[in-house]
Amino acid sequence: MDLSFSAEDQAFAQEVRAFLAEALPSDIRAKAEIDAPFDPEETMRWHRILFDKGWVAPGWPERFGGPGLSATQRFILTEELELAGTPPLSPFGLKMVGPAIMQFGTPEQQQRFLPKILSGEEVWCQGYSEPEAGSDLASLRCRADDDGDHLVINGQKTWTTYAQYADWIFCLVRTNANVKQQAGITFLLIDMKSPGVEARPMLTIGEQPAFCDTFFEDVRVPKANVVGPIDGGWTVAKALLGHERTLLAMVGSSQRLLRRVKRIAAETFESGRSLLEHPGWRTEIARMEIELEALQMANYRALAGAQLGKAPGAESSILKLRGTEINQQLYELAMKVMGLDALSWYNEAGVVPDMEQGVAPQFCYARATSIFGGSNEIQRNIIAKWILGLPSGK
Amino acid sequence: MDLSFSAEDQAFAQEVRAFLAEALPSDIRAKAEIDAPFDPEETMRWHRILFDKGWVAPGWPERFGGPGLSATQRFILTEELELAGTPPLSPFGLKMVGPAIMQFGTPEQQQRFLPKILSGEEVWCQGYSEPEAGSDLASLRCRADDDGDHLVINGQKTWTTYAQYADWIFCLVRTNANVKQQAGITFLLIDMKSPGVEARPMLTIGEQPAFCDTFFEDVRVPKANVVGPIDGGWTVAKALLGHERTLLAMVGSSQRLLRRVKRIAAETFESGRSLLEHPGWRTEIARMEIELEALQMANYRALAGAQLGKAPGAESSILKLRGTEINQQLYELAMKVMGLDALSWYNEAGVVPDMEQGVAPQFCYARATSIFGGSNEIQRNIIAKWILGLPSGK
Amino acid sequence: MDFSLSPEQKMLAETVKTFVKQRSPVERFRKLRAEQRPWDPEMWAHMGELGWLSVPFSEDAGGFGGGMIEVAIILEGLGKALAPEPYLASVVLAGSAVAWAGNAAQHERWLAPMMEGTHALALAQAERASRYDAARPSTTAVRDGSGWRLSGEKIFVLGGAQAHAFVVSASTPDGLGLFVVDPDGPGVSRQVLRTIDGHGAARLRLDGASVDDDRRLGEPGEPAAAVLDRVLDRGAAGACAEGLGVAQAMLDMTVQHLKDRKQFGVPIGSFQVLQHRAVDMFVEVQLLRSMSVLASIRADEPEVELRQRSVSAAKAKLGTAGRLVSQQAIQLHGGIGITDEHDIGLYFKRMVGLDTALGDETWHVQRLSNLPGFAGA
Amino acid sequence: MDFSLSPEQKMLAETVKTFVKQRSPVERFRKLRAEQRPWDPEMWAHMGELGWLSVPFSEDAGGFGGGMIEVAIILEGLGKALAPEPYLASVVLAGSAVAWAGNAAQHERWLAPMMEGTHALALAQAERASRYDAARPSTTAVRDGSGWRLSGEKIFVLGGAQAHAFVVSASTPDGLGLFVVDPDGPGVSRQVLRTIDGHGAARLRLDGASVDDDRRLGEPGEPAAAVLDRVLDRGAAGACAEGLGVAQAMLDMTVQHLKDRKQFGVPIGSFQVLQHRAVDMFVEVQLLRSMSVLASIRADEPEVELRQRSVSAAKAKLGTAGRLVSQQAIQLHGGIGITDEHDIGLYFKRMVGLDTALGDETWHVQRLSNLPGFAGA
Repeated sequence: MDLSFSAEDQAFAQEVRAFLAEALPSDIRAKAEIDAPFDPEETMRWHRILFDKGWVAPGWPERFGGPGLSATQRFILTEELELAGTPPLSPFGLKMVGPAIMQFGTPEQQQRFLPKILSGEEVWCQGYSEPEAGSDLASLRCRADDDGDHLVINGQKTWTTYAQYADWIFCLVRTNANVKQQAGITFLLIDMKSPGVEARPMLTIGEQPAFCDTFFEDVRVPKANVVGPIDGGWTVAKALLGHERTLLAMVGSSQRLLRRVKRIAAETFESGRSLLEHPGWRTEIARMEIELEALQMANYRALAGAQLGKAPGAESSILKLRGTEINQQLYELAMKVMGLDALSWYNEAGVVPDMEQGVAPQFCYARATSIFGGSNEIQRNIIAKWILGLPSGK
Repeated sequence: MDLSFSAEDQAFAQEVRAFLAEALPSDIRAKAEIDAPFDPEETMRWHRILFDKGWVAPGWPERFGGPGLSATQRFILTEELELAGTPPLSPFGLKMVGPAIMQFGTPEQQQRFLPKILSGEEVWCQGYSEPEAGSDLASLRCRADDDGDHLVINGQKTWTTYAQYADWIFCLVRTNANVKQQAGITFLLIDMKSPGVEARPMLTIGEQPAFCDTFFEDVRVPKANVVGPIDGGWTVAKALLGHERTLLAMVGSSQRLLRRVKRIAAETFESGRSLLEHPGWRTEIARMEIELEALQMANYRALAGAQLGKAPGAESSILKLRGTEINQQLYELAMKVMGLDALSWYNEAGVVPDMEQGVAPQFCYARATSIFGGSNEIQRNIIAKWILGLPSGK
Repeated sequence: MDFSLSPEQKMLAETVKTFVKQRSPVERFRKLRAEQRPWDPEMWAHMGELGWLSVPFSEDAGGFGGGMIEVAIILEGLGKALAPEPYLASVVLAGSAVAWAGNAAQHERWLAPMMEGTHALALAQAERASRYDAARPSTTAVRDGSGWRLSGEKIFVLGGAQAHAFVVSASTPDGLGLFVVDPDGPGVSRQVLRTIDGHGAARLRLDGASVDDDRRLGEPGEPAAAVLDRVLDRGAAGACAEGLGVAQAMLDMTVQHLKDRKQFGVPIGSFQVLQHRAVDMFVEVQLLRSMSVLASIRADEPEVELRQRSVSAAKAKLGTAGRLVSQQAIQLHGGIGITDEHDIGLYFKRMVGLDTALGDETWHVQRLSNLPGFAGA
Repeated sequence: MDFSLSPEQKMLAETVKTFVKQRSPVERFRKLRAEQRPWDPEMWAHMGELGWLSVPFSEDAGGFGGGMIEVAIILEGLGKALAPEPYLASVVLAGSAVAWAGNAAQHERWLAPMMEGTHALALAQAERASRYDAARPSTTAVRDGSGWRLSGEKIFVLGGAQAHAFVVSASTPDGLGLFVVDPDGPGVSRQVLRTIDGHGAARLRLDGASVDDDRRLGEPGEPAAAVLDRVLDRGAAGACAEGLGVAQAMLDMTVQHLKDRKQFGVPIGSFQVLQHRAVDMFVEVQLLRSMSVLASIRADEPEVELRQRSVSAAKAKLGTAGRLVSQQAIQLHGGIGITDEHDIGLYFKRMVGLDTALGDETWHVQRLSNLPGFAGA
C-alpha cells in the first residue's frame, strides 16, 4: 500500500499546475479565487482552452480525441482543476451523451456529434425528468410518434439544466405505451433549434437561472438521431448512470469550500479573537475536515481500483451520498461562521466581505445536490438492494 | 398561560418533599444518591411505604384505593419521586394489569387482584413478546387450548422483565388459530406458581438479570382468569398501550442523569481544569440540557391537556421517542466525560469514583429503551399513520 | 400550570388566522419581493387599526398592556404566511426599547405614530466586530454641546429598509446609551440591503451624526444596557414564535405533498423512510412549539437569569429544529423544492434569517452555559 | 497510489482469517470471559509461533521488519472475532516502546520473550489527572543511588491483567522517562480490573518502587517523550484496525439478521427504514476502512505533524463510525440485541473500549485542530 504518486505522475501534476498558472485567464482566476459563480461564456471560454490543450475530455479514448491519460493522471487532472476552482465544464456532452454515443451510437453519429462536443462548438443539455417522473424516471410520458423517417415529439421535460444555452438536448421519450414502462423508452438527440422546442428558464432557491422547463410541440426529429434501438433507450440511460459516481463526490470542490470556511473564520471576530482561534469553532471545523478526509480516502480507494481495471466497488457507491452531504454541511458551516453577513443576498460590493458574497445563494442551491442525480434516498435504496442484498418490498 | 403551580399544588409538592425526607429509608436514599440500581427487596420495601402513605397508585380511582389526586398533583408526585431517585416501582401491576382489570375485569377479578397489587403482596410481570413475535406482536403463538373450565397453556414468552420475582403474569395467548391474527388472542392471568411454569433469567448487555424467558408446559389456568372475552384480548392490550406514554418520557430520570453528568464533569480534570469549566464541554452539556428542557415542556403541555380532560394529543406522542433518545444520549455523554473510568465494570469500590460505578452497565442497558415498549421505529410508524395521516403501504 | 389561551387570546388567534388568509397569503409577500419592496405601508396601517402594533406596550405608553403571549400569537400567524411587515423589528425590538427606556415625550414622539401604523422603527445594535454580543458597541456617542455626536457602523438592522427612525446603541461616557436617529439626518447614511429571506434590512453608517439630547432614551445613568438586554430577549422570543409559524407551515406543506405526489404508482408518503422523516419534522415542531411557549412566558420574567436561560434555550431550539425541518422540507419536496417558484424555498430562507438574527444557536447555547446557575443546577 | 496488498500481505490476511475461524471464534472469548480469564496464554504462545508477535519490529531487534499494514491485517482479524489476547497492548504499544527506546540488552530481556509468546507486556501511561494526555505524567522517578524510585498511579493499563512487565512513563529530572517495572516487585501493586469489554486491564500503583538503572529504556537525555508519542500513534492506528474488524463484523451480523428475521410475514430487511439504517452503517464502515488504511500508512511517517494529523483523523473517525455502527447494530437486532447471550452486545462493548482507549473522539479532534498546519491549510 502506498499513498504517494509515482515520479511520472508527480511530474504530470506539476505540468497541470504549470499549465493552470499560465493558461487560466485572469478574469476567470479572479472569480475562482472568490468562488464566484461562472457564467456560460466563461465556462465555454475555459472549455476551449482545455480543448486546445487536449485535456477537455480526460476520460475519452484516444480514437475519439481523448488525451490517452492513465486513470491516475485523469484523477490528478480533475483534482488540480477542481482545487484551482476552474469553471466546472458542462457534463452533459463530455460525460454523458458523448460516452453514450461512443458506446451505442452509429459511426455516422459518432462522426457527426463527438468532435463538436469536444471542441465546445455544440453545447448539450439533458432531458430526462418530467414533472410527474422524478425519482420514478421510468414513468416518463413525453411522447414520440412514428411518422416514417421521423419521430414527432410532444411533451415536457423539466430540470433541464442550462437548456437556455444549449444547442442540443438528449432525451428519453416514450415510443411505446403498450409494453412495460422501461421497455417503451427511446434515447433521442434533438436539435434545440427545431421548430416547436421552447426552453423556459426557472430560478433556483439561490435565484440562479440554472435550469429550464423545456416544452416540445410537434417537434420533428429524424430517426437517424435515435441512439441505440427504438424502445431500447433504458439500457442506454442505465449505462450512463455508472459514469458519474466519482464526479458526484465533489471532493475537490469541498476541499476548496473547507479552505474558504477557514478563511472566513480567520477574518471573523468575536470578543477580539478570530473564530479560527476559538477552540469551539476549531473543533467544529476539524470535524468537517475529518469527514472530508475520509471521503477523499474513499475516493482514492475507488480510483486505485479503477487503475487496476476493477469495476467500481462498494467504496465508490458511497461517494455521491457522503459527497453531497459533506458539501451541504460545509455550506451550512460557512453560513454559521459568517453570522449576520450570511443574510446578505446579491448586494453590491462592500456590504459583506467581497469574497464571500456568493455563499448564501450557493448554500441554498447546494440543497439540490442531494436531490438531483438520483436522490440520496434512491442511492440508499440502490446500496441496500445491490450491495447489501436486502430483500426489496415493504 | 401560566407555568407556575397553584398555592394548593405548591403545598402538595412541599408535603411530598417532607414525606420523602422522612420516609425514604437511609439505605435506599444512599443508593438513590449514587444512582445505584435497586434490588427487588428494596423496590418492594419502598412500594409498601408508599402504600402505607396511600400514594402507591396515584392514578387509580378512589373506589379502587387510589388517593384521589388531581392530574397536577399526580404529576408533582411522580416528578418529586423521580427527582429524589426513589426506586421505580414495577409498572406491571400498578400501571398495566391493574388498569386493565379495572376497565375490563369482572367485579370478582377486581376484588381478587386489585388490593394485592396495591399492597405489593402480589408482584406481577408481563407476558406479551415471544421470540418470533416482537414488533409484530399479533403474530404470537403461545397456545391456550380449551379444556372445559380451564385453558391449557403451551408456549414461550420472552423479555418477561423480573419474572423470576413475580407471583403472577398477565399474558396474551392464542385461543383461536383459525381467524385473523388479532381476533384469536386472549388476555389471561396466570399464577406463576402453577405447575408447568418456568422462568429462566437472562442477563442484559449490562449484565443485569433484568428479564426472563418464561416457558409454559401444559399449564392449567381457570377460565375465571380471562380478562375481557375469550378471543377479545387484543382490545385489552391496545387499551393498555395508551396508559404509558408519559411514563416513558423519563423526564425526571433524565434530569437526575443530567445532574450526574455535571457532577462527574465537575470532578473530572484535564490540564488542571475541571471539564465543567471547559467551554467545549459546557456547550455540549448545555445542548443536552436544552433538549431535555424541550422534552419537559412537551411533557408539561401533555399534563396540562390531561388536567383539562383532553385525550393525549400530538404533543404526547413524541414523549416516548424523544424521552428514550435523550436518556441514551445522556448516558453516552456521561461515558464520554468519565473517559477511561467508563471502561471499568462492576469493580470493587475505589477503582473509579464510588458514585459512578453504575454508569457503564446502565449506559449499556439504556439501549433497550428504544427497543422495548414498542420500538422507536414502531412509534414513528404510529405517528406517521395516526397523527400525520400518511398512507400506509410501501 | 395552564397552557390554554384566554378567551381574548383565542379571539386574537382567530383574527390573525382570518387576516392572514384573506389579506396576506404568501402570494402577497412573493409579489412584494418581486418588486423589491420590503413591505406594504397600507398593510402596516391596517395592522395599526387592528391594534396589533400596540399590543405589548403598557397603557401608560398608549398600548394595550398585552404580553408576549399575544405577541407570539400574532408573530406565529405572520410567520405562517411570510408577511414581511416588520412586526418583530419595529414593535417587539425598537418599540419595546422606546417604551421601556423612553419618557412620556419620547413615547408620544416615536411610539405613538408607530402604534398607529404610520411609522415603523428599527433597532440598530449589530456590529461586525461584536458578532451577536450587543453589550459593548464600538459605535460611540460623544457630547457635543447640548447634544451628541454618533459615529460607527451597524451592519444588519432588521426592518431597517422601511424604518422611519432608528434606535441606535452606542457607548457613551456614562455607559451604553440608546439614541433615536433620523435616517435622513446629517451624517447618517442608510444602505438598504437585499436579504436572503426578502425581508427588509439595512446597514446604517454614522459619521459624527449630530443627535439632540432629547433623542437619547431615558436619562444618563439609567441602565440602558439592561433595557437593551431585555429588549433583545423579547426579540429572541418573538423570533421563536415567528419561526414556529414558519416551521409549522413547512411541516403542513410537506405532509400534504407526501400525500399528493405520486411516484412508482403510489403516494410518496407511503414510503417508510419518508414517513419517518416527516415524523422527525413533526417531533421537532412539537418541541419548538413547547419552547416557544416557554420563551413567551419567560421573556418578561423579572428574574434575569431565569429569563435568559429560558429564552436562550428556546432560541437555540429554533436553530436545531428550524434546520432539520427546513432541510427536510426541501428534500421531501424533491426537485420542485429547489425552485424559486415553489413557496417551500421561501420558508426555508426565512428560517435562515430567523435562526441567524438575534443570536444563532451557538451563541445562545454559549450564553446559557455561561449563566451562573448552569454549573450549580 | 496503490491500496492493494502485496502477495505476502495477502497470505498473512488469509492465515489470520483461517486462524480466527478455526482457533478463535467468538465462543472462545465468551468462555474466557465467563471464567474471568483475560486471555489464553497458549493462544499467545501460538501467535508467537506464527511470528505475529514479531511483525512490527526491526530485524535488529529480532523482529520481522514489517509495518503497520501487517499489524492492521492481524488486528482487524482479531477484532472480528473479539480475540482477547493483548496484541494491541503488548505488541503494538509496549513492544514498540521497548523496541524503539530500548538498547540491545533490553530488547533481549523483554522484547525477545514477548515475541516468543512466553511473556506479555503492557504500557502504563494513563493517569486520572491527565486524561488522555501522556506528555506530562504526574508519576515521578527520582534518583536513588544507582537506580530510581517510582511513585504514582496508572489508572487503566491496557493488557495490564496479564502482563509480565510494565513499561511505565514517569517524569524524571531530565524529562519524561520510560521504565520497565516488574509487577511483583517491592512497592508495586497491580489491581486487575474488570472491564466493559472483558479484555484484560489493570491499575498499577507505585509506592516508591525501586527500579534499577538498566530498567530505564534508552539513555537519559534521549527524547523518550517523542518515542512515547510515536508509540501512542501506532496504538491509535492499531485501535482503528481492530475497531474496523469489530465494525465490519457488526455490519455483517446485522445485515444477516435483517435477512433472516421475519416480522409481519416478511424479512425485516424489506422495511425501507431498516434498509437505509443498514446503508448508513455500511457507509460508515467504508469510511472507517479508508481511514484505517490511512492511519496504517501514516503511523510510522517521519514527518510528525502529518503522522499526528492522519492518526487523529482516523481515531476520531473510529469514534463517530463506531458509535453509529454499534448503536444501530443493537437497535436493528431488537430485543435479542440487548441480551448478554447474543454476540452483538459483546461487539458493542468492545467498540466502547476501543473508542475510549488511547484518546477518544473529542481528544483527537482537538489534537488535530491544534496542529500548526490546521489554520494554515
